Amino acid sequence: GARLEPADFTFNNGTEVSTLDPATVTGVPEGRVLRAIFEGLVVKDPLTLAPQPGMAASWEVSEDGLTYTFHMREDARWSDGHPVTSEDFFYSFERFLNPGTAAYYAYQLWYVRGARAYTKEVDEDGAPINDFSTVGIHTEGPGTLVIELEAPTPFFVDLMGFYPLFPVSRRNIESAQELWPDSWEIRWLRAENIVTNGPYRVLHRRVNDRIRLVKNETYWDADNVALNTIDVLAIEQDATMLNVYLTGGADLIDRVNTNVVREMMEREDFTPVPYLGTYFYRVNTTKPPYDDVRVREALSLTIPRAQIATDIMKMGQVPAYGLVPPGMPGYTSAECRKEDTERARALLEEAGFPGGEGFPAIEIHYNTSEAHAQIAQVIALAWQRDLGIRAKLRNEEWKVYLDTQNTLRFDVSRAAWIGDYVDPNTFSDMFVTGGENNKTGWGHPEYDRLITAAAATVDPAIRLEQLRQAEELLMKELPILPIYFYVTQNVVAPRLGGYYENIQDEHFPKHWYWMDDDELVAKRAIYTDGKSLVDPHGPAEGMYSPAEMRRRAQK
Amino acid sequence: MALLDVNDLRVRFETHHGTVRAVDGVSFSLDEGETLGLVGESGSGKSVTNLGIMGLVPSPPGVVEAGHVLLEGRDLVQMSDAQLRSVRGNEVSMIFQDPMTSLNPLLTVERQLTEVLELHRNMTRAEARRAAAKGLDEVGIPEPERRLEQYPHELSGGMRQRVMIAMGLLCEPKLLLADEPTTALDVTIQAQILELMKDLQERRGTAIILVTHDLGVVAGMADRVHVMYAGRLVETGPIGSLFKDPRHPYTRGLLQSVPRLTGDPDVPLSSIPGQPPDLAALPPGCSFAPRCSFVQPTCELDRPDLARLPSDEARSSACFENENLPAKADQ
Amino acid sequence: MSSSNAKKGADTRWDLGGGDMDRLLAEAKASKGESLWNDSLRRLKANRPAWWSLRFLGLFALMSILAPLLPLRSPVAVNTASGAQAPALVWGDGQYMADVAAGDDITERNIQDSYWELSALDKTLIHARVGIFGRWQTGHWLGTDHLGRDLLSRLIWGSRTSILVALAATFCSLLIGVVYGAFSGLSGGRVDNLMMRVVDVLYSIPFIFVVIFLITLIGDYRMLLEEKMGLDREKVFYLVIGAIYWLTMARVVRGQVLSLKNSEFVEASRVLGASTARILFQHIVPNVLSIVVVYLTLTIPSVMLFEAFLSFLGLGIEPPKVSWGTIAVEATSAINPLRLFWWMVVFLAMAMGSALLALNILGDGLRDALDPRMRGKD
Amino acid sequence: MSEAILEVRDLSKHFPMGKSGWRNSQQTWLKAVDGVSFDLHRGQTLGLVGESGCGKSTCARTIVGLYPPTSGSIRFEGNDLGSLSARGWAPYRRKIQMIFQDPFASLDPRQTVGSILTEPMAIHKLGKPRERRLRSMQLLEAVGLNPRHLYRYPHEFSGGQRQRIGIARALALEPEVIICDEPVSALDVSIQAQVINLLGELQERFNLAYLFIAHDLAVVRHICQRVAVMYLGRVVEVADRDTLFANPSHPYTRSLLSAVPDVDPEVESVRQRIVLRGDVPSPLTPPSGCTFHPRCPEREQVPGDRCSVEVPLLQGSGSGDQQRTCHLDT
Amino acid sequence: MTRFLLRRLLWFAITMFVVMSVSFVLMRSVKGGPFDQDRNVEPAIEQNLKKKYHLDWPMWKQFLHYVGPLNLDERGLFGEGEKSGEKAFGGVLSGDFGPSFRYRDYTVNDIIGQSLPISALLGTVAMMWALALGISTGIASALRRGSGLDLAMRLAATAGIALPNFVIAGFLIVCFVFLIPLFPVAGWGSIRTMILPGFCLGLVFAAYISRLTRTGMLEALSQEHIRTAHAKGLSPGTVVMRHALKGGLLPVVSYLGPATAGILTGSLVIERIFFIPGTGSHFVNSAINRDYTLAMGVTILYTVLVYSLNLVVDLIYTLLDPRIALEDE
Ligand SMILES: Nc1ncnc2c1ncn2[C@@H]1O[C@H](COP(=O)(O)OP(=O)(O)OP(=O)(O)O)[C@@H](O)[C@H]1O
Ligand SMILES: Nc1ncnc2c1ncn2[C@@H]1O[C@H](COP(=O)(O)OP(=O)(O)OP(=O)(O)O)[C@@H](O)[C@H]1O
Ligand SMILES: [Mg+2]
Ligand SMILES: [Mg+2]
Repeated sequence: GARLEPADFTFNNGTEVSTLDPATVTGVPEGRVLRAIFEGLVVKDPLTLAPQPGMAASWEVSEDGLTYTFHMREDARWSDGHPVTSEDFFYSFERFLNPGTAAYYAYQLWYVRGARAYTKEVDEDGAPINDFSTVGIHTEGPGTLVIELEAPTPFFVDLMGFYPLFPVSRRNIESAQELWPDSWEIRWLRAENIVTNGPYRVLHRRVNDRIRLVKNETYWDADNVALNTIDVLAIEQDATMLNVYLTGGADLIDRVNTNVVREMMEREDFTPVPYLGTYFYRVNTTKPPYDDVRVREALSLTIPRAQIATDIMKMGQVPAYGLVPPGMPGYTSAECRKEDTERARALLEEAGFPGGEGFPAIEIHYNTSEAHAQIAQVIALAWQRDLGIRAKLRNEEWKVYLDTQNTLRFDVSRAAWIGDYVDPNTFSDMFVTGGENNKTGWGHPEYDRLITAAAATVDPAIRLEQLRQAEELLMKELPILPIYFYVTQNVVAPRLGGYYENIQDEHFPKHWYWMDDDELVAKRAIYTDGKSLVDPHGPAEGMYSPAEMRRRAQK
Repeated sequence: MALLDVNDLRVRFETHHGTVRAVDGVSFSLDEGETLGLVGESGSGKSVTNLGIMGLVPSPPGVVEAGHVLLEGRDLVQMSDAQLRSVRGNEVSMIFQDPMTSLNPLLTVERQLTEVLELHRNMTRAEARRAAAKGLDEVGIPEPERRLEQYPHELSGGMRQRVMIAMGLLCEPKLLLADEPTTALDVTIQAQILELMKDLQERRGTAIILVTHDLGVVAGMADRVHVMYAGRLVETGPIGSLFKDPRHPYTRGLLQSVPRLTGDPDVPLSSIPGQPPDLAALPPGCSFAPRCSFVQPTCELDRPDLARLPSDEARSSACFENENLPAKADQ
Repeated sequence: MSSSNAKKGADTRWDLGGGDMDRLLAEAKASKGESLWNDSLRRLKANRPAWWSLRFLGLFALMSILAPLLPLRSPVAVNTASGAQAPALVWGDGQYMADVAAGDDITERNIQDSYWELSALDKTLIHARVGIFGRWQTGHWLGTDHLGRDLLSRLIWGSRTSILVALAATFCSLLIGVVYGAFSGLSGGRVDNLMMRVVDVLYSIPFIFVVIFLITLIGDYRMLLEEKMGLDREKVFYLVIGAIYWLTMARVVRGQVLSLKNSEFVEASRVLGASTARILFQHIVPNVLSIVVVYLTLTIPSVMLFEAFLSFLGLGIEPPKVSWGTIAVEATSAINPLRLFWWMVVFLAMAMGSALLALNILGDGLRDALDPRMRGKD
Repeated sequence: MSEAILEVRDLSKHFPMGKSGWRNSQQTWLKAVDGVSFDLHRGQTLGLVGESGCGKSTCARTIVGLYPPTSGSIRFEGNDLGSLSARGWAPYRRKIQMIFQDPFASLDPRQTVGSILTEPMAIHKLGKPRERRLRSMQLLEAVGLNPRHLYRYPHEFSGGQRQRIGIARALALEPEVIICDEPVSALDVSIQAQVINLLGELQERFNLAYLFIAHDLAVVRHICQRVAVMYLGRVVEVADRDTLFANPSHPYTRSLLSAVPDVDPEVESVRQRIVLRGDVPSPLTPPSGCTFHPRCPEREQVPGDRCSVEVPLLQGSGSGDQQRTCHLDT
Repeated sequence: MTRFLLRRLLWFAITMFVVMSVSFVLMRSVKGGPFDQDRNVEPAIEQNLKKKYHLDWPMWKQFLHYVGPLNLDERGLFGEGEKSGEKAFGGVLSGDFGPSFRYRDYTVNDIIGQSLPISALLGTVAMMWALALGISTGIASALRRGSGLDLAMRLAATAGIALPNFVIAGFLIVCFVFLIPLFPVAGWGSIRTMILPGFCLGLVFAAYISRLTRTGMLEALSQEHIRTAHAKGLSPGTVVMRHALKGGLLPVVSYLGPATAGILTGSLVIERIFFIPGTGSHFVNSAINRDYTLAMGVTILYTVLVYSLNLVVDLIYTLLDPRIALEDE
């Protein structure tokens, strides 16, 4: 195609998105783009992540916490000019839950009454057996959407801002079905066809290259959108994205190789903050000797967490002694015992392996990545040295690694979990007996009980206490060995405004703007912490939204 | 002044088995329009002599040790490469012994023929092509136009040889070094080609060094004959007297070995007894001594020089026993 | 025909009259008899650069085989706190094994901790090393990598893998590639056609599937393979590389054979009644050998690259074992505009470059040595 | 006369020519050998002469099985060789040998003379290695080379020396029939005499048969008992040596004989040559009728255009078993 | 000629079939599927996904469906047949490679259509430069055999072959982007963006070609007919260019077939480092992602490339070397 002018802002997404269809996406990179082009019923505050009105101007929750009523925004428009109505959400949710769509995240709506059954129960051809009317979603006129839940779900409103639940345009899909009966599923998503309702729309796409977004003038809040064009790059190579950033080709990149962290930490454009993720090792509790909790604890007690966090990761990661990362409001994580080699040796001896004698060689599984390899090596050395256990490294290619975990053919396997929402539950419910993501073979009736009880509890304090008890149990049993908590790794051009590091590492292009020199100087005066100043990127005169421009003009 | 003056040419090859003195002090001169027959044992250095004149001795392992090769007074050995190139193929051309490997298998006959003309005669491609076709025609190749488009492997051995000859004659050189040009040919074609060479010689005054084993050809073509043995000239002289009364025992043996149409076919051919010498380990004396039937004690100690025969000023021979040899008829 | 001659001169019917057997025998003794191989070896020796390259490579191989004997640091001893250190001219210290193993003695256990599973020979060598050098070990002469591991030691230990990979590929290329290609070319016709089509198919199947397939396969049967057959992932890895790298060789050889088999000397041999095998091994193989050698010197570096590439994808050698490929991959982030960890790349490049250049020169020398016509040239 | 050891009947070898196929797609045939018949008897030498390119080498190569014949038969002691497979050939390899025309190409550049010469013995498992080596030294001596050259490579020899290596190789197996493709044309006369004498001597002692291809008619006259003259793929005359040289009956033979140069410069300067008119025709497009007719000096003596229309058959003419293909009256 | 081409075509068809079936089986026997993710979903949802893409079928049925001789499924691979009411996926035989599993907004045809021209352009740049550099240094090195120049060029060639191109690319970027800002660091578009990646990609090939040229030229220069050419008085340049080069380049020519296929498809590392949306990365990534359709698509593409390039090379070969007959194949 014709050459594109450089965009106002370019960020690297780390990989090519698998699709722009909100219903079928799975990953973080897709979320970054979807947040720019679609908008759910609610949006999140860029700093606190608290739900704010989005497509719904307001909402109510019934007393019992089971019925949510959303009132649609009057001026909400699709990029083709049509209004966004509750019908659109109804259509989108139906499509999302329909087994034929095969939406990966469909379970996120299973809090809704009847939704689980609707998705799960299918006939021969894979079509749903139940009628959609059995699902607790209905409209009351174009302006109102009512959703009934199975049980009170305190984070349900937050969920409505989760990108898989963004709406799609019915007209968009149906006209594609008409025009291209045999390839509509792909055609409606083409840059020239897709209809969106967010602050941006898609102008151009090329696989493994870039997505060009332009400001959507029909967006209800277009007046507050500053940047006219945004490029989303799909650079996968750490070194390349850093180079591109350093030469001004990108204004925001999403990760930094651990080997250059020392240098990056000195710079003003790199300020990691805690992130809602935990790095841990799964232990295969179905396989002796790992079925013995003493063995697991011995292993946990000898992991050099501080060394890993400070010498390998180097970005201020926090050594983890629990599953749930810090930063959950009102929740203090339960912790396992800190490193203690003496105790570890004693435990191992108790378990029948004095000095590691007779202990089978332990295999550490991990998928290909330099950091994983480094961590595994440090841990292996520590176990060898402190416990006298022979440790071997098993590097596996991603999909094989997944399979090995799923089929429990490992001793110890590297793992990580990123929270979907800011609630301990997003971590804790992983380890219920037989949970899909448990993958340790571990199960404990008491744990299951606590998790189920918490799900039914309305009082947040009690609920959090139940979750904490569950975590405590988990940390005593140690089917997983926590290692460290994540931090964000974004490198951001200093001139970028409206951008805030937050615990979910979610960012909202809608709010982004370029500061002018004055504002930049003012910001630097507050934030630099003695870090070195770098090329701020962006126009010296800044780039502000029309509303802001007016405001400034008035001043 | 002679057209070509070769003075004490020495070429040796440094091999693992020792130093091979392939050409060991050869001197002769050649006038315009003259034909010199170079005969001798196979491996006696005839081809290397020719290569030495052209400055094409493969180096390494070959080393041109000493000597001058004066072409119209210009020393080819001392010439710069560029000067030498304007001589090669133009004033002096060479017909190689082995037609199969001497032609480039990847180029058409045309390309190989025309490039000399383009280079030395400044012809256009079309002119050169016509001239090349004529050249092929002259050496008796039928359908020359068609043959021009063929590749060497598509021709028979004889035809390849004729292509080589045509190549050598195209520029009508002053000096033609023909290394066994007709060995692969049948007698009718041979006659035709010899005719052609004579013709050229008459028209242009080309001097020819004709290396061949066919003494009949020498008899028919050459004005003078040089006989080589083990890297040295052992006898030189005008064709008539030399063939009639060879004064060197080797020449004698050689001539007696020639099968003739008129001879008695049932009598075994006479040949020289013994083995040719190893050039890497020549005996100190006359290198022919071990095989010579007239050998004297001095022969094994000293090496005889090529010296004029007192009886005939035009001839020389390298033998201590020159004058003592019985007349040929006596044998 | 005299009876004495009949005894001496094979079972011949003809008496060629060259009768004097004693003289011939004397001559036979006098002349230096050499086969093409001896002769080639002598010519190789005469070729100074090639001979030096051979010595260099020999020394190199010796060094990597004897790596355990050298007073090197442990290639896996990490020092995360120090991180990447630039080369320093520190003579050494007496810390050997202390930075890895818990105990102080050179026990089986500690050796294991300081390296990985080592063969009995390697362990013996380590004991010998301790006998010779005690606890002394070199300083970080070539610097350390991001985990603070000693680069010198890693380079030397890593060369073992790389040499093995190269050997595997060479071996397979020679054994499968040359024989297959020569046989195919010599047979001609349908057989040739079929054999070459098989090569085409193998060529067209993306190697990555094969590699992933095999790697997962051994994942499944790891127990069986490792315990029963002694095949670990590394060995399978060599097999895979061998299986991929003979293809080009087969093609090249076949091409040469096609043109050789119509040459007159092969025809002459056929007229003598030589069997196909004989023609193959006596005439064709020696004549293709020089091109084979040249291709080998091209194959070896590309195999090493391939190993690096597989490591890049995480399908290669598993840490803590080292190979030049893994060192290269680890050094990818060493070159960046923020800070140049030049030593991580430069020494690797030097090691690879010098080894491969020597290989290259040796290859050329071998080619010349194998060609009698080249005698005396450069 | 003894039995015929080798009978060649109507032998033809045609080469497909549409090779550079994507320029001209039509398949044409080059009739290199076209219906050649002759007998070779034990203890006899049959000379094969003819101009270059007339198919002599092709004929020889077909006989030793390097080319499959297009048609015709080659019988060795009554067994047809033309249809044999490589394995079938094995027992005959010791009996039929060939000396190749090109001394440069027919020696493996990577073998020493020693291994070139011991190879045939090794193939047929004759003697022990040491014996083989001695034997090859004998062979070298027999062909006039220094036995010390055993460990040299072919490229270190001059053309004539290489030719002799080729001869020695063919002799190593002590065959019954040797196909000699211009074995002496690269040799100097004294060596040539030596080799010819050697061949003659061997023939006498071991009753060998030679098919002797040569250009040099004087040599042919010396060694051959019978001579066949080829022209453009066909035999135009066969006769006993004496008959042929004394009384050539085909015009081509006559011109051939008249072109032989003589060593005696005086004889040579007065020699009368029959000069052939016209060009040598191409084997791709041979002339009609008698292929020699466009160049025949005696064509006028045949009435009408018989020569250009009718293909003359090989038939007896004149004395004894002289045969020729010509329409001329005897 | 026509017969030759027809025969080649037939063999191509057979080869293609074998390659396809072997790759198909290999790929699906490998652990893991296209939809496996870090976080598992309920089996029911996974089942829906598999059903939608027919991954629940037995392998033979999937293969037939993929090849497309049988329309096994009236609903088509795109599913939701009741809505579209038409056959969706025609199978490979109809030129349809199906939708990609990893890049779900694209068909395999889209992906190849977008990336192949880029790879072709990059490949051409790389090949041109590899040929120019390789041949010239190869010749120079052969002519100055044993000299310092020769050694230097061989050293460079060895370095080119031996050093992984991610290392070389890294150095070049530091030098020519950061120290001397001449080129953009990554991306694809203008001529300037092609120079560095083209250089890096071509380097290995240039090194190979240089090596092969050197060897071939040495061989060619030792032929006897070179002496004839010198005897004609041709300048050394003409001798080399006209008489030796053609023969000396024969090994290079036969290398060009696989090399060109390699340059088009083997650019994974360069594409990653220079962030170029070419085909190379799909060769490895599709296998790693278990993107069955894309992997099959690139396999087929590769086979076609290898085959047609080898055909072209064979034809060039017969042009260069008249002794080789096409029928010999
Ligand atoms: N490249 C070489 N290396 C070593 N020795 C050589 C080389 N070329 C020629 N010779 C030796 O030089 C001597 C002379 O060879 P030359 O080719 O001149 O012989 P010739 O007289 O032409 O013989 P012929 O008539 O057989 O062609 C021979 O003994 C040969 O062995
Ligand atoms: N392999 C081949 N393919 C095609 N044509 C060939 C082949 N071999 C020979 N010819 C042709 O067959 C004809 C006879 O060739 P042959 O070599 O038999 O001639 P010859 O009589 O031996 O000639 P010379 O005396 O020159 O050696 C020639 O026209 C030649 O071009
Ligand atoms: Mg000669
Ligand atoms: Mg012939």
